[in-house]
Amino acid sequence: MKPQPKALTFLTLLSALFLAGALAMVFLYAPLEAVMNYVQKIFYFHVATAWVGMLGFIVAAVAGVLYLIRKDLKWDIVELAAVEISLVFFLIAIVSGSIWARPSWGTWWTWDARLTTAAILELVYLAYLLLRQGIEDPERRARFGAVYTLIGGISVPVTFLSIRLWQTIHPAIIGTASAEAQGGFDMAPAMLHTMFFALIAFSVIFATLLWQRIRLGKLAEQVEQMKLKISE
Amino acid sequence: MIKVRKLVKRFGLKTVLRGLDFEVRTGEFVALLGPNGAGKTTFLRILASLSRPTLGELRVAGYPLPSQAAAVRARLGVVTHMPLLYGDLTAEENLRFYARMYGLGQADIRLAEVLELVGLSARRRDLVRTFSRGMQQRLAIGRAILHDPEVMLFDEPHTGLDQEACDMLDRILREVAARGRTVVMTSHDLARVEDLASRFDVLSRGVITASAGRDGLGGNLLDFYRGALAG
Amino acid sequence: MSSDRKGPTPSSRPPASFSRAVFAVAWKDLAAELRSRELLSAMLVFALLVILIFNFAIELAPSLRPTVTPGVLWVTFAFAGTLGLNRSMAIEKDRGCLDGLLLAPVDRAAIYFGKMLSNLTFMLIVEIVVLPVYSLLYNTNLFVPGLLGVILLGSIGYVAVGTLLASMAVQTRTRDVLLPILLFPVIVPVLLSAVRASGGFLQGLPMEQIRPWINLLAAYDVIFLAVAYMVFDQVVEE
Amino acid sequence: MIPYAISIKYMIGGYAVIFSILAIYLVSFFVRFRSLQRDLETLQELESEDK
Repeated sequence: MKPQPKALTFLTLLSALFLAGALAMVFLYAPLEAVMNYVQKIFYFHVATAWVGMLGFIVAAVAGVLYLIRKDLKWDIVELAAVEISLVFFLIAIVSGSIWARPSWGTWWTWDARLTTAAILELVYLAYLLLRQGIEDPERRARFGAVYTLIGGISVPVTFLSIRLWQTIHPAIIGTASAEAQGGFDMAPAMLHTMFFALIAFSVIFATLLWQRIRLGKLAEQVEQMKLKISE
Repeated sequence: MIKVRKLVKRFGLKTVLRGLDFEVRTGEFVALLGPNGAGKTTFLRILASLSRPTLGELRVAGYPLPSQAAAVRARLGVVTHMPLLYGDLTAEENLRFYARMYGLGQADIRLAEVLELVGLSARRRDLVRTFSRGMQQRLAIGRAILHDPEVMLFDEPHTGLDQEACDMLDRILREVAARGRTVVMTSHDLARVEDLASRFDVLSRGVITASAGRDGLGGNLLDFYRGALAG
Repeated sequence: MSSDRKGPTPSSRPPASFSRAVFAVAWKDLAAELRSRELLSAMLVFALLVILIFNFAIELAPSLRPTVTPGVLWVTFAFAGTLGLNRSMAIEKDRGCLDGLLLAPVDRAAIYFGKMLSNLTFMLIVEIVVLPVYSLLYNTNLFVPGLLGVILLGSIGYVAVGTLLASMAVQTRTRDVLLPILLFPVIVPVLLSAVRASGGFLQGLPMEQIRPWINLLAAYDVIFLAVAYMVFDQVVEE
Repeated sequence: MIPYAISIKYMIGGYAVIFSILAIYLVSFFVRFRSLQRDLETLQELESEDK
């Protein structure tokens, strides 16, 4: 394995700095929200991790399509990396959102469109990993994986739309967890700054993780190659 | 009829065929020999357009693969060790289905002919799943010659057949060859192919290591084969 | 063999047309099923069992029926559907028949549409049997034209994605368990809108409230038929 | 308004969960990286012995 490129080392350090900076802004700069006070601080990381999950989702779908067109296994590595990161960060977003929701609206879970869609996406990605596990041939694994991310990439937004539609037609079912409760609070300028900083910080973190995860994928490929070479 | 240049096939990181060259003229009957895992089945699947080559040029029946796969498929008959038949359909229904897939119009006469040729006329209304292995294989050959293909590929057709079925298969193979069709057959049963084929090629470690006509064997097939594997 | 001509066959023979191949594939599935009935009987018995279990699991009290019925019906269809899809692709894999299909000089998409058509037929047959049985058991009139339309649209979407995913699932090591896991998370929009639209018709809601769901179902059907059309050869080819 | 005591509790809980999941992921990442690197080294040794 080639040594870590300088740019990546720099990016990794930058991510750590940005993470520390985001934390500092959340706790030292952003003001306390009037009604929810402390627990509202979860909001910044909640939104930022969900954002990383979204980025991963998009990168995975694009990499899947590129693989189907180009048939180059490097896109498969990118796709798997993006799926894994998306899976982890959506999990963080879901759990942190849940913890925030509990004291704010008195419930761990609401069938809100974003939350539900994120949960379904987690299931899509778990199914994706199971699918890959069941296939030996790396080329077929990549092809099926790409087809499935493509299907997921289309169906998940449609799922979001359909849940949205469900709520607008049947507002009674949602009850208290209506739009007002979905993070609907007045944001002071300082809160906005903090949120945007967290978004930027986590975008950098996403780039770093993706790069690192792609290197891990390449390393795994290299090991496979060595194993084949020796067994021959 | 078949022309293969520098064919490479990789499954992921594993290279099965490494720059294979292969050529078959019209009417030749080539026996493709080689140890297990040499890539015979993979090679045949590529010729059959079931598998895409990683690199290399190939033409089958005058058309390039994989760009004009449909044209090649229309001129190709394939028999593998799987019968490719539906157990819950009768012999006749199986053939009729494939006749439709090959775009054969009024196929009744042709179906009767083919069933006669493979000796299954009497059982044409029986379900394929009640057939013995040998009968299934005969029907599989019937399926493959249905559209009178110019090129025929056989992948270990003798595997799992009893003596009688083997003889029947050999008779059909000879008839196909006698009609000037081009045949490529893989096998590791040297004794069987020795008096069937007109040419013998040895595939080993992903390339053709030796090729000889019936006259060029210099002694018997077994010695030729061993020599090819050793060299 | 019929003629004694040698050398290349004249190319005058027309290639099998797309629609003919589609119907040939669907026909042989239906003919085989008509004889063995193993797929349909399994689907039907399973569907009836699901309904029976629902009866005990959630009290299908008369007052609840209008709201619960569509959900029960669609869950039943979805479960029975995976059974059928799995079996239908396993038949192709059993004797290497999939290779036989792929060797035919037809567009791979024709094979997909043929399989999809036969799967859809099986699904519709199950639904046609389940509906009157459910009506009878729970004294609910299910023969609303709108509902039948929704069932058709929903089944098309379900089978469109299901056929594609089933042809992937049979080629994996874990083929028997994988299909529902792959299928259900991506089929959520179909189930959600089919349940809502069915409920709308059963409760006699005004058309404005149902139409968005119908539109969504139709859009899903069109999108996924198109996607499957484009990627099916990637799923069956090596 | 949510009482401060409760609010702080949930906030700490929330951030604890965020950072634990992140930490678990990073640790799993390093473990995988290390084990692959070790595999690679072993394989390279094996190969050089062969020659």
